[in-house]
Formats: sequence, structure tokens, C-alpha cells
Amino acid sequence: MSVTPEKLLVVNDLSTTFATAGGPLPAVANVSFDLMRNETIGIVGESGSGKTVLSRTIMGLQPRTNVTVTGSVLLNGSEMVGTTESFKRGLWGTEVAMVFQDPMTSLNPVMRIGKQIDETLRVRLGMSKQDAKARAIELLELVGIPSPSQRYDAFPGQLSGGMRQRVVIAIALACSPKLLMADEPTTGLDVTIQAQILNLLDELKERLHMSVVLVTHDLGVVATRTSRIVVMYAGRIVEIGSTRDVFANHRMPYTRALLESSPKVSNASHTRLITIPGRPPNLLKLTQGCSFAPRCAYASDKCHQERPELQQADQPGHSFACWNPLPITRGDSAS
Amino acid sequence: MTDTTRPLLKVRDLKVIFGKGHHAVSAVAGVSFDIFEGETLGLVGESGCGKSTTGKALMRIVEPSSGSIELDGTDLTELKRGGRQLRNIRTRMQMIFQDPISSLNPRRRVKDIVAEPLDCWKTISGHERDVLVSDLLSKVGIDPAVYGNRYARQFSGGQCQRISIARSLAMRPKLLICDEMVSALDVSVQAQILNLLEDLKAEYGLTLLFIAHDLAVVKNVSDRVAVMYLGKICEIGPADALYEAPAHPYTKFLLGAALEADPDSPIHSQVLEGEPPSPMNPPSGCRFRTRCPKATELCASDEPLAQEVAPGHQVACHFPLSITRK
Amino acid sequence: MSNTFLELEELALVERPEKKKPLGPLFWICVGWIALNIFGAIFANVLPLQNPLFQDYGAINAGPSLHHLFGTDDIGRDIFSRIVFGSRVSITVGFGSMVIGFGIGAPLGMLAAFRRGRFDTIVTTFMYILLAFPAIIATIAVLSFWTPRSVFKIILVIGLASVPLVYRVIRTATLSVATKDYVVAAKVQGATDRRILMKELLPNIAPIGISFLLIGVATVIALEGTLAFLGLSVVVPTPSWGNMINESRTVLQQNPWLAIFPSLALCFFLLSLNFIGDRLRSHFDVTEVKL
Amino acid sequence: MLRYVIRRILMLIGIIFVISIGSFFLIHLLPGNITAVIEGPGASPENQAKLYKLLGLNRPIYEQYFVWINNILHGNLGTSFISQTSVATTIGNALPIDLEMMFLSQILAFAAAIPMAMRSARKPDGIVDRFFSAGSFTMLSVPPFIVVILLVLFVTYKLGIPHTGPSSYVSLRADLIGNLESMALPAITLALGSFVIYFRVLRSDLIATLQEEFITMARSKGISQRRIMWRHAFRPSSVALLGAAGVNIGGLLAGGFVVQYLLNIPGLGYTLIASINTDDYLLVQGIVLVVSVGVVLINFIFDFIINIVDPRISRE
Repeated sequence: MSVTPEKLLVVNDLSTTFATAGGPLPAVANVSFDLMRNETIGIVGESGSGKTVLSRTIMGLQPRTNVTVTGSVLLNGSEMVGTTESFKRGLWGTEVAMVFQDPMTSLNPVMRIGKQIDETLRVRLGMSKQDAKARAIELLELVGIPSPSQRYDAFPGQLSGGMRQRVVIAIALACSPKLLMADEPTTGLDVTIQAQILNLLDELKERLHMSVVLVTHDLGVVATRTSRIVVMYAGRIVEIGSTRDVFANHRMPYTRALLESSPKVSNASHTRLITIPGRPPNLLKLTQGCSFAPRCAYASDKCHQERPELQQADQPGHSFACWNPLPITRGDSAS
Repeated sequence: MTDTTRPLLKVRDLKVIFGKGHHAVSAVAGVSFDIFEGETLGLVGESGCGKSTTGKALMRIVEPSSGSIELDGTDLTELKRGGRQLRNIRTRMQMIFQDPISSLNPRRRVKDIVAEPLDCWKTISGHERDVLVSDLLSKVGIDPAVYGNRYARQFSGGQCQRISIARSLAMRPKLLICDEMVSALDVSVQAQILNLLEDLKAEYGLTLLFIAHDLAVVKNVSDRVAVMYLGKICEIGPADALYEAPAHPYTKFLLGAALEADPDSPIHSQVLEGEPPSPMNPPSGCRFRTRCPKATELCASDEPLAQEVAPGHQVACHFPLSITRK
Repeated sequence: MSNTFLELEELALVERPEKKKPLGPLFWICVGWIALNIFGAIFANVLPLQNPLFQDYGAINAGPSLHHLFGTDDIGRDIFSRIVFGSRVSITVGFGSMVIGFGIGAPLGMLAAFRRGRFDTIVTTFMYILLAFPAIIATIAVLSFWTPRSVFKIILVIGLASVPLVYRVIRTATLSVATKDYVVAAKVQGATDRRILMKELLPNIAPIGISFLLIGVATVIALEGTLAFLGLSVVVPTPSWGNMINESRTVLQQNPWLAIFPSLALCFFLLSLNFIGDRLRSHFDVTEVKL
Repeated sequence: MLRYVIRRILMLIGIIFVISIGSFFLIHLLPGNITAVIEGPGASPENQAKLYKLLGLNRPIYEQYFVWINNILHGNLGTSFISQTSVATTIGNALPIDLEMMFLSQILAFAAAIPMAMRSARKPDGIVDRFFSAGSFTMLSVPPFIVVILLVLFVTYKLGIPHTGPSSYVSLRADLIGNLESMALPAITLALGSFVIYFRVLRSDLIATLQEEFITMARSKGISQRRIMWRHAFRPSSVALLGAAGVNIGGLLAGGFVVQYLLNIPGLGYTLIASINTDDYLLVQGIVLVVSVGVVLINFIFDFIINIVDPRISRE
């Protein structure tokens, strides 16, 4: 295999375009990044930034009709783009698994949760009924569900949101995947439950030697739990780098806007928030320039006419897409 | 700006019970607080703690089971349901809802939505009404000439929330209840709305009850903050002081679980275990005791009453965390 | 404040594009067909049609010709004219029953869903009991005992039998609207119940009601056809689509036209109604209510 | 769950009570002297006395009802004064034919609707789906009495199989093959009507279900398309289908009556129409009562099945 063993996932020039009544909608455009083994990477963006579509395209879970995917996704040496569903089916669960955003809708409401875990074990690993049940109960215990053998027979409706998300994680882990895609895994949950789930994911990642892609709109979620961050805007990567660089040495004005417009617990009460005007753009009506230019305080004519490509920043592995980048303010704090 | 001496709204022992008999759920189990004229009181808590129900009960959208709600000396709980007096007093207190899109009728024009309270009460009409509506729309950043005649279904979440704010201000209310008004919005839009709210509060001399689950958002807008758990207020105090030195163990856990967008912030491995008990069958004594590491027998037998730990800072706990100020 | 105003100026505002499909030419063809039928029914007397009861013994069981466009039946009556006159019964019964059904069911359903509480519980329980009652059997039973049969009685019986169904649809539709925040918001502004019903609820329920009404009319017309076919509708020789098809049975071999033309008239009318109803339903995006 | 079952059973009793009152009062819609109208011209005083006793006509109306219901609970639906046979016996002879017809038609309808809906839902708006949907929509507008006429025209003239007279029905006990032959046309007619409804309901629910997140979740587990369709999508999509089936079987009766009437199948429908035409009011009343209770029971059973299929319903 031509892939270096450290790189579990290599995404190269990946684009996902939906055919809609209003024309082609480029939900993800020319995205490239890679992921090491045992690494956690964060993908951050607002709604419509393409982060969810990106995570599904990487898995090959995009809808089957009215969609075009180009580029390449190398997952542990296997190309995912352009392959058949049955080929991808062989990788789903064992190589890559997914934790979905809303635990209320991602479990089958009329199937007992035990059966939903069993199914994977029996179909994918060919386990016997008894073995699968025993393993399912182990998995429920692993994700911290109290009295797992009783919960095995519960329907999803009988569990709280936090418990359901634990079950979703148990299903994802059933066949010991090497890569876990977590798409907004804590968005609908309360803060205290969110902390529990994020800690659980961290702990399981270490125990099971997984890599994790953590997709979220919440910078707080990725700040302390990822080594690198991808910032997305209007379907493109606008900045990518180590978590520290993105937070402290960001060069793209949008990254700064995202950081500064979110209120912080450490702010004094009545702190005036820094806002950016407008809202994320309509992907059907993108201009040829930088997508952020209409909202950007630093935008020049060039920004409106020509799209900036990702360029290397001072720190290794840190790039940004901007014609008028912010000056480096806080110096090099990368360790 | 803040007249902290005169309470605009006095809430005493407010209870809301849904259902009857075995299935009764006390969503709000005895809540008391004051909101002073010109201040913003933040009401924060996790889902199911009763914060939204409290907000709705204050407007009597949800019927309180007992307790009193006094606005400027009038007890709302004594007014006849559906009566003119109750409808009238609602013009002095307004509410903004969580889901911006569902809070506007998709089949009505923006202008008519904003004018709805005026048309209900027929305070002004004709040209005067149109001028006021245009003025309100401009104030919230929507160009009345361009967008006034559009239907509500054509607007995005942030814009719908602006229209909702314009509508709520039409009758010049004194109190605005904001129920999770920014939680459905993207961060960049959320910041715009929060700033707009602060500006309008100053301009209209509003008093706010800001209900939200997001601790950072609540702190950013509030003068004082009340923390709810399982239908009761466990701590209330000045925003900065409460966040800096929480006296209730629950508040401390809640703040510890809040994620800071800062790679250097510590990960709290000490997270709150378990999940809140069912409000159908709440624990005896202190409602937090089943998850509290400091709970003793006293907590199981006696319900803690609110006690003052610092001026204006009250906590309902038998063993409040010590407050040390620098 | 002017800065927030400017923030929005430069951006396209309409972000939630309406995904509506246009109604399409087929929709308007159907509307036209229904209109034509109703026109024919109303003006059948003044239109240059042959007498539907006149028996032309010179042409018995004749096929279509210039003189008898759709041919004649076994006693020489003109089929075309009988179909036009026969539409009167179908259309009157179809719309008449739905007027009764909606007249009673719709206001009750709206009120129950809006008021909730004891009124809702009582009315809904009562309606659900009636709903479980097989309306078709009840209709057949009442019509077989309540003689002599007339259009008015048929309308009354079918109309009353449809009340629980209409009630359920309108109540469900109202419930989904009445729990929306904009209804609560209207309450908060001090709107009276009457105002909320008229300004907030009605405009949002009307599209659902109209599409259901059209599909209901189609169902009733099919039912009337069935009743007529069984001899339980208007008394012969008054023509109706159903009894014409019934009469054709005995001469099916000699004169298939007698069965085919009224059947086509009935089916095209039903198809148009169903199509209009269905298209309106998707046009108004009525997903929350299953009809 | 138990609370739910008790509530449903109480409701069932209430409904049957209402039905019995409704059926009882039907008789009172008749104009003039009831005994004379029911028995028609030439009624013997002896028969009049019998009917008088059955209805308890000299007592107050509520007592009349109790006399009547008491008789019915003892299996006495009265004796037809037209044919001089027991109403209960007549119904007992006809009922099995209806049940068989219903059973055959529903098997056919489900056997066609389920695979076709699944095929359609797999690619909504694809060529196959458009064809199936347009076809089913058109058929929705063709009432069963027209279907049966067209079928008869087709079978008799195109296929050249003569459609025989009143004796065409062959009983199940006499000859299985002959019975199925005589039941083919009515069963197909009724099946078509049901199929259209089942196909449309299941298709739209399947399309909605397949867009749910838990289906994507199931895909991401790496299980086959077929398994997803049957194990994950079908069950949550079948609630509306079962509901429609419960309601449809009631509605099917009218269609069934027409088919029996037209094809001379001596089921309840045929008997009902015949008794209406001969003014055999007691027989009409008996059939209405039996059929109504039967429909209600079928609905009750379907409600029950829905609860087992979807545990969310009884929990709320």
C-alpha cells in the first residue's frame, strides 16, 4: 500500500455537489486534509458550512440520488469515492463508524436497543445469537449504561437523550472501527450530559486506539479535545491547523469572527459581542470571489473577484485561505 | 440605569403541576424571585428543569397551580382566564420564543404581524399605525419598505427573531420574557441578536427575564442569574459573583461542564454523574441530593431553604460552598 | 441601530426559497373539466340536449352516431343527454353532503382543538365512537328503511355520516397549528379567541380543509354511484351515473357503450377531483395531516 | 399498556352499545303500523303476534330495546316473514362466504402492495415509481362496481369465458378448485381496491421512513439494503398501512356487496340487497347489526396489532 501507515485517512480535493431545482449546490468544495492514527481532528463551521455533508461524504453515506462526488477519500488504504455501496458496506462498522447528531432520531424507535447492537455483530462478524447478546451487553456496559442486561430489552423511547447517545456510541463501536466520525454528537444534550459524553468519547478513543473526526458548530467542544481543527465556511476549508494555532494565531477573519462572536463564561456580564454582519451565504448563489467577502471587514476588490486558495502560514501544518490575512497578534504559542 | 430598589415583578411560591393523581408532574415546584425595574434576570438550567414553564406560567400561557405573580402590584393569578384584564396586562409583558420560524404565522405579512398587537387593541390605526410599524421594523434592522409586505415564511431564523422582537415592542411593554430566544441560531447571528436586544433594552427601558440553557449567553446579558434544578431555584445572585464563586454544588458542576472556546482551559474530569431524576417522583429533601457528592442524611430529610450567603446572593443548600472574595 | 440595518442591506434576504412546484397544466385541465361538468349540470335544461326520458324506438341499443353522440340505451333514450342530466344527482349529492359534513364537523373540530379541556374530551370521544361505526353500512341501512328515497335524504344521511371523519381531520390539523408558537404569541399580544381562530388558525387550516373537501366530494360521488347501482339512490327513471351503469348490466353483451360512457364520465370526474385535491395538498405542503 | 387495553375495551363496549341502539331504532324509521309494514300485505294475525312479542311493542321504548337485545343475546334475531326462515340461520349460511372473499382479497392486495411499494420507495420519482404511482392514482378513482363491470366485459368477451348465471358460486366444501374459480373475480375486484390504498399509504410512509436518520445509521452499520428495508424501514412504516387496512375492510364491505350482487355470490351483501328489494326488514336489520359489530371488531383487532408493531403508541 502506498499510504504511510501513520495516516489513517487522506481526503484529497473532495467535492460534493447536489443537483437541486435551483441549480447545482456545491455543499463541499475542494476539501483536502488528512488524519493520523489515534488523532482527533475537529471540523468546525456554522449551519450550511458543509461540515455534516463532508463527514457523510467521507463515509460514503451521502444520498444516492442527485449528488456528484469527486476527489478522493483514502481510508486505511481503501479508496471510498466512486465505489459501490456493497464495497463500502464492507468498510462500514469495521473500518469507520459514525455517531449521529440527534440521538432521538438515530435509533430505530420500534426495535429494542439490544437488537440494534446485536444486528451489527451478527451480520458483520457472524456471531451466534448468544455470543452477540453477551457482547452487546458488554458494549452497553462499556459506554456506561447502568444495569445493561435489563436495558438490553428497552426501546429507545424509554431512554433519556444522554442514554440514547451512549447506545449510538455502543453501536458504532460494535465492530471496533479504526475511525469514528462523530457528527455533532452532543448538540442536543444538556451541558452536564455533554461533558459526560465527550469524556466517554475521549476515554474510548484511548482505550480502543481509534481516530476521531469531531464535527461541531461549538468551538468549546473542539478546544480541548482535538489536536487539529478544520474551519469550514460555505463548503470550503478556510483555515486548518493545530488547535492552538487556530485559536491563538488564526489568520482568516472568519475564524476570528467565529471565536469572538460566541459569548464566553469568562466574559463580564454585559460584554458587547463582536459581530459580523449578515449570515452565511446561499450556496446556490456563490460569487466567484471569497465566499466570506460580503461579510468581511477587510475585503478588498480582489476578494470579491478571485477566490483565495489555502496558503501556508508560519507554523507547520497551518494554512488559511485569505487575500488579506490578519496580522499575527499573539506570536508563536505553538509548543 | 438599573433601579434595583423597586421590584417590577414579584413571584412567590409559584407552582405548576401537569396532570393529576399518579401521573402528576410538578414542573415548577415552588419558585420565588423578584425582577427589579430595568434589570435583566437570567434563568438558567438544564432541559426539564422547569425554566421555560416558569416563563410561560408568568404570562399565564400555562396555568399556575398555586402561588402569586405580581406585576406592578396586580396579581396575575387572580385575573379571570381569557378575560379582558388578563389580556390587557399581557401587553405590559411580552414574550419571545425559542423557535423563531414557528413564532410567526407563515401566511401573514411581516407588517401585519408586527401590527397585530396594535390591531388587537386598536390603540392607533391608519397612517399612525403604519408609521409605528415601519419604525419598529427599522429598529430591528429590517427595511420596512423592501420587506414589510413579504410573508413570514420567506425569512431566515435570525430575521424571524428580529420580527418577533419588533412585534413584542409594539405596545411598549415593561417586561420582556425571552425564552431560549437565541438557542436556535448560529453563533454569528446569535451575537447580532444579543447586541440588538441590549440596545433595545436601553432604548425602551425594558426589564428582561432571559431564560436559556447556555451559561455563557446568560452571563453576557444578565445582571442577576437564577439557577434552576428540577423545578426549584437552587441559587440566585449577581451574575459576576455567582459565576465566579458558585455557592451551590449544582451550579459549580454546571459551570465546570460549560465548555470554553479556549485550548488552555482545563478539562474537568470531575463531571456530574448520572442524570436528573424524574420530576414525577422527585427525591425527598434536597432535590439535588441524589447526584450531590456532599449529600448527608439531613439533605434527604429536610428541604434546604434559601439562605443569603452574600448581599443579594441566595442559595438553597444545607452545605453551601464557602464564598471567598478577593 | 443603523449599523444592524446596514448589515442586512447588502445581502439577499429571501433565504428560505419556496420549494413549491407549480400546479401544472394537468391541474388546470382537471379544474376545467370539473367546471364544465358543473356548468352542464346547472344548465342541462337550457342546453340543446335531447330529453333524457324520451324513448326513441327507432334507435334501441344504438351505437354512437351523430344523432346520438354516445348512442342510446335499451329503450332508446339518448345516453349523452342522460349522462349530462345524471351528473346533477352526483354533483348535488357530492357537494351537498360535504357542505353538511364540513358545516358541522369543521367548526367543532377547530373549536375542540383550540379550546382543549373537557369540551374536547367529550366531543372527541363521541366522534371516535361514531367513527368506529361503519358509516357505509349505516348509510345503506338508513336508506333502505327511510323510504321513499330522495336526493335530500341521501345528502342528509351521507352528510351526517361524514361528520366524524371531517371532525377528525380538522381537529388534527388544528392541533398541529394551535400548538405553534405564533398562536401562543397572538395570545400574548392580547388577541381574543375569536381573533386567533379567524386570523391565525383559519388561514393555516383552510388549505388542508379544501383539499380534503375535494377528495371527500369524490368519495361521496363514488358512494352515491354505488348506492345508485344497488338501487338505493334516487328513484328511476331519473338518471344518475350509478343507476345508468346498473341498468346497463342486463344488456352488457349487446350494448357495452351503455356501461362504458357513464363509467368514463364518473371516473374522469372522480379522477379530476382527486387530482386537484392531491395537488393542492402537496402544494400547500400538508404533511402533518394524513388524509 | 394495560390501562390502554382496558380503555380500548371499554370503548369497544360503548361502540357496540351505540350500534345496537342504532340498529334497533332503524325499525322505527318505517312509516305506519310497524308489524304490518314489516310483514307486508297478507300478514297473518299469528305472525303479527310473534313480531309483537319479539319487539315488545306494548311496552315503553326503552323496555322494547331490552326485550329486543335480550332476544339477540340469546341468538334470536327473529324469523323472516318473507321466507319464513330464521334470520340467524340465513346469516350463518352467508357469513363464511364473506369471510373467504375478504381473506382472499386481502392476501392478494398485501402480496402485491408490499413489494411494489418497496420497489417504488427505493427510488422515489424514478420511472418505476412514476408508473406505479400514476397507475394507482388512476385506479383510486374507479369505484369497485365499475371495476367489476370492466372485468366481466374483459373476461367474457376478450377471453371468451362465459359468465354464468346465479348458480356460478361453488361452495368451498363441495369443490375447492371450483370454489376458487368462482371466487377469483370477486376477490380480484376487491383486492384491486385495497391494493391501491395499501400501495399509496405504504409507499409514502416508506419514503418518509427511509429519510430518517436511523436508516442512515443502519446503513452505516454495513448491513444490506434488503435487510434495511425489511428489518428497519418496514415495521415503522406499517402503522398507517395497518390503520388503513382496518378502516378499509369496513369500507370494503360496500364494494363487497356490489360484487356479490353483480356476480351472484350468496354472501351477506347479496342477501342484504335481496332483502332490501323484498322489504324483508328483519333480515336487513339482522345483517346490519352483524356486519357493524364485525367491522368494529376487525378495527379493534387492527388497533391491537398496531400497538404491538409500534410500542410508541400505547406509551404516550
